Amino acid sequence: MIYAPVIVALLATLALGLARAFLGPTLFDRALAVNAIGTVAMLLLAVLEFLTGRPEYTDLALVYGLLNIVGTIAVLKFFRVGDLGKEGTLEEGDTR
Amino acid sequence: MRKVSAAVSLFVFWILLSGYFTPFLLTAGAVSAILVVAFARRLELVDPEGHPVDFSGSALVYWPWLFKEIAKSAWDVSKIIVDPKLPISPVLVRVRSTQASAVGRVTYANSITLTPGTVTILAGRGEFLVHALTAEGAASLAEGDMDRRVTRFEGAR
Amino acid sequence: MIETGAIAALLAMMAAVAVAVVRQRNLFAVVVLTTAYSFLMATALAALDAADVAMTEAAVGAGISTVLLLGALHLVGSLEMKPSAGSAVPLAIVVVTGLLVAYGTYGLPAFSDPDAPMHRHVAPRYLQEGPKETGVPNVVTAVLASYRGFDTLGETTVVFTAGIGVIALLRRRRPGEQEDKP
Amino acid sequence: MTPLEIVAMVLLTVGGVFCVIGAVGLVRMPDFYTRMHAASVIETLGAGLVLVGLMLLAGFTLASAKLVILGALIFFASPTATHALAKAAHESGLEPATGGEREKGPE
Repeated sequence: MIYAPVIVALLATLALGLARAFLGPTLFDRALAVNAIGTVAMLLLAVLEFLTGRPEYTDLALVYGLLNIVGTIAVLKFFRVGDLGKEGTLEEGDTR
Repeated sequence: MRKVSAAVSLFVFWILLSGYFTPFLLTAGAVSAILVVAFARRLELVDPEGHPVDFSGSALVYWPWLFKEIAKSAWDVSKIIVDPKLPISPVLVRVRSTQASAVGRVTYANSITLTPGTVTILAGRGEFLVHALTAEGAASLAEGDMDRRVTRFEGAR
Repeated sequence: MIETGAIAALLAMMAAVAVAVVRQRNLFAVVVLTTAYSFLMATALAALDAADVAMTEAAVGAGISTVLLLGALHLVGSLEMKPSAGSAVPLAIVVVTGLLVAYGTYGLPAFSDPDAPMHRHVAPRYLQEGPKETGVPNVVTAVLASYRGFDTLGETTVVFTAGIGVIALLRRRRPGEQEDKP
Repeated sequence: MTPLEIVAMVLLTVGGVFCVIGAVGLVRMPDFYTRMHAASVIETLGAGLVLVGLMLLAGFTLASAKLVILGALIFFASPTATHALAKAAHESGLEPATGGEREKGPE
């Protein structure tokens, strides 16, 4: 009862985010949408854990959060540098 | 000193995640925390940038203000999104940053990005390239209130 | 009730992602969509109370396999060729296999049936004796790390590799450190 | 329901509504750069309110502490990811749709 509205809202958010991930048009739009999907999945997971009475499993949501950023950075780094093994160009101070 | 504080934070993190207080598990946690710090030291990750504990005091002043700003601008952006006319006027602006250190600049750039309606695209020395959703958002950023607060945050260690 | 609805909605979205992945010709987009699929899958698994499987799905599906797929893309290029033959026969095979698998599930015990053979074999012993025999508070951890220790060693290797991947990705360059030119 | 649960439910629901608004923006906005602003509504106000609502329900427990860590993770990681996206898009030559004027100097 407490959780019903927020679960419905988060599921709707997931669906809308997926729509943007399908539509694109650029890779960045998709990566942005999937990043948002990761955040919302994390929230949904936390809520579901409270719903099933296991609030102590919130660690799982933490794993999602960490992987979400790793995935985003991996895709972007690959897109920019073309190879995950190489270092990005990061001179001291700069990013221009 | 920084190493001790890093190890203590990691140990507290372990306790929070585990939630068990048997001697074996507490010892295992302490040993893990110390090992991680030892390895991190070898990888040269425990430096002012990797574990910026010096800023904890001024963060307590800066963050509440930042939270308030985030809530305000998130509300503004939400109003724009639900408006049927979608009244946006996106602009790219250059914003001055007066922070001296890398941590200060990163804090300012991240604060801009966290506030809905403005995103830092490029963060250089002394100047950021910022994309703003509305011209008003860009103008209020150009007033430099946030910049001054971050500089104070950075200086007050 | 609401849990069942949420799981159904998640599964429907996963099906939509699967269709999008099949239709998409740009492999970059496919990798990104696969990540979304993994997040949805892991959430559905967590809603089904399989916390450890959800954790693995998130770590392997959204973490390491994204990185591996991107590595593969570096070698093969990122645009998929149009298939030369028509798709009618493969589609028919997939549909028939899917229906067979769905039919097969009717032979399984009902979901979370306490009298299912799986729950009457070694599970009671793990639940009752686990904490005493292994000294680990969490039953799943006791089974994975103690009763099935060798099995888990392989899994741990995967997680460890993912950790190394993280460090490699987020590593900072020191001032003065030379980048080796290709 | 106790008053606390009602407050938590309101926070959760409002947070969920902000998530939906952000996602609507993600679909409605005209180009990549404007969509980023919509996504950050999800990651700030949406996520923040949902987490605060859950914290109220958890009370002063380990679960609450984990939710605080979760919030801190979003607080530090999401701007980094957004900035990385923005920078990569900018460097790949994706032009933002601006209303005429570009790259004004600092006032």
